[in-house]
Amino acid sequence: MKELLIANYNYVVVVLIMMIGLWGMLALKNIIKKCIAMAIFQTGIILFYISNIFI
Amino acid sequence: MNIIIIVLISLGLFFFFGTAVGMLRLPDFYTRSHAAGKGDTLSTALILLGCALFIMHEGHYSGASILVFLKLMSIIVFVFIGSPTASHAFIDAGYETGEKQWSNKKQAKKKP
Amino acid sequence: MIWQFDVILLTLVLVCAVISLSIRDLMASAIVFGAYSFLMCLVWTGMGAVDVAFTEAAVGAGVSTVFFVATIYRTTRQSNYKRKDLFIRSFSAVVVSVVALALFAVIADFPYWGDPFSPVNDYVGSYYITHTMAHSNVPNVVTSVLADYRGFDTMFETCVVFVACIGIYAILRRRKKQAKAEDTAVKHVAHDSLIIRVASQIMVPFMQLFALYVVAHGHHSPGGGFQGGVVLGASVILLALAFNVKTTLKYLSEKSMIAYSAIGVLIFAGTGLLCMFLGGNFLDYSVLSQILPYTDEVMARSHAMLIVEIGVALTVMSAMYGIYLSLATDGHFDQGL
Amino acid sequence: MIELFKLFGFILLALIALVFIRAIKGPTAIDRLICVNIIGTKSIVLLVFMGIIFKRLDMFVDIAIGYGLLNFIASIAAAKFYQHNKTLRPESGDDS
Repeated sequence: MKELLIANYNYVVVVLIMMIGLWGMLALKNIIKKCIAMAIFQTGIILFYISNIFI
Repeated sequence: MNIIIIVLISLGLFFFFGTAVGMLRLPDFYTRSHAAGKGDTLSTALILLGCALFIMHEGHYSGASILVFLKLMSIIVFVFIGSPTASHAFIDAGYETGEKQWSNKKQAKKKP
Repeated sequence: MIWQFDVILLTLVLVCAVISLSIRDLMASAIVFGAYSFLMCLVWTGMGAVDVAFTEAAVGAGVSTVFFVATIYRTTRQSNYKRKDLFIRSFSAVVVSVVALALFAVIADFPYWGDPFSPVNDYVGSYYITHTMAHSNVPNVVTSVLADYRGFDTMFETCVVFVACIGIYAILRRRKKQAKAEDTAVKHVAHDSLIIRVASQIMVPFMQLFALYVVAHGHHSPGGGFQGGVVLGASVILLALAFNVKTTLKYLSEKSMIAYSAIGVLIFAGTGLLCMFLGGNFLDYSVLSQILPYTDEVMARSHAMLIVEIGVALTVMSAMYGIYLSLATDGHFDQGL
Repeated sequence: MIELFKLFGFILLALIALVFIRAIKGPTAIDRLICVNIIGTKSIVLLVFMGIIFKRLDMFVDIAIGYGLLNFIASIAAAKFYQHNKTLRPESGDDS
């Protein structure tokens, strides 16, 4: 399990960033905070695309 | 030539180390931005100069490396114009919102 | 990517994201979000995705921080936290952790870090990489895919940018008679410091020159219509920041802003229609070789891509400018940030 | 020589983390603003280091110029905000 975590550390970070964004969008009441959370969620997804194809 | 590059970049890093420590240790907003504004621009200029020389040396002064050299010089010029102006804007904003200067409270208690 | 750099940068990015959402002061969270997108661009440049990094830097760090500041300037500064919020926060935390567990389980069978035989690299990608030079001798594959192979989608993305600008403009714009004197909690002290004004006078021409350079050389190195348009728009926003909004309106008036964004979309769709008139199908640039002087099929495609990039840059520049104006001046188009 | 630039990159990253601590701890928003400005200029330097390590600096230099300009604009916009809005610390004061 541990070496798996190190091997693709990138995907762990992708999931964490997306979860932070999702939590932000759900929990925070302030609209601007929700926009920031949405932007964080979006960068998480883009990070997922890029970390797939990196050679 | 390599020696010059190493000296330049380590000097730049040293100044940035000074800035970082200044940012952490200095007690007040004004002193911190004072440290940040100066140290930042100087260290960026030194390190970029070192990298530019390295590129010139690496590319044997060919046409392409001269172009990259000029672009790195333009970055230095932009940072030299931009960063102090930004620091001025920060301090001006700090002053506008009534940020108090730092007075050495420990001495004040001992004296009276 | 140097493995160690990547790990450190990603942990910094994670910390930045958490802080940005947890700070109560809206202004500070907008600023930390700027730092977040700067660090995120470093991660992407490290992974070789250079165009994406430039776009994220231009949009994330540069322009969206300005837009957040403009909105906070017009609304309250403080996101207050009441007792009953705790229930919503804990409930959504439970939901999010369930989703996170599901995703963590899936991580195991993602392609390993950087193996060339992962499904992503095998089928579609390799075709385009090998054939781009043959089709339209544009070295930068990203630009050729963006403008040529999927030109249709990019055209509609440009329309989306145009509609976004017009939408925000229509919502916020207030005609003279409706603009009743609302109590401005904010004291309008016209205190434009000279230093910022002089510095931006020096910086703005070089920025616009650099933006045109980014638009033009999109074929060979990172950049292209969108990034160049954002930097162009950001230079006009810098003008509006340094001087007050009235002087910038003289420089680039409200009507011309709308006209430019419309012209941009017109250029893009126009080249498409032009190809149809010349016998090819909608965005088939190779047909343009009949009118472009002494260009064969391949060169026509690269020239047409340049024209299309200019169209995109125009739309994006005026969209950024329009959105900033609508947000900062809250519709009156008189006293901005 | 390239190995040396990796070392420089590490030192730079460590120093950025140092400045980052001040960004987290900073009592008022303006301190964080200074830290973000420093991280912005230092990310230009880190970008040039990456360009050298990857030996494709002619591509990375264009982005570095872009970074420098945009960082300047974001800082000026955030700083000008305080010209009009006089409240430095939000009413409830403590930052969670």
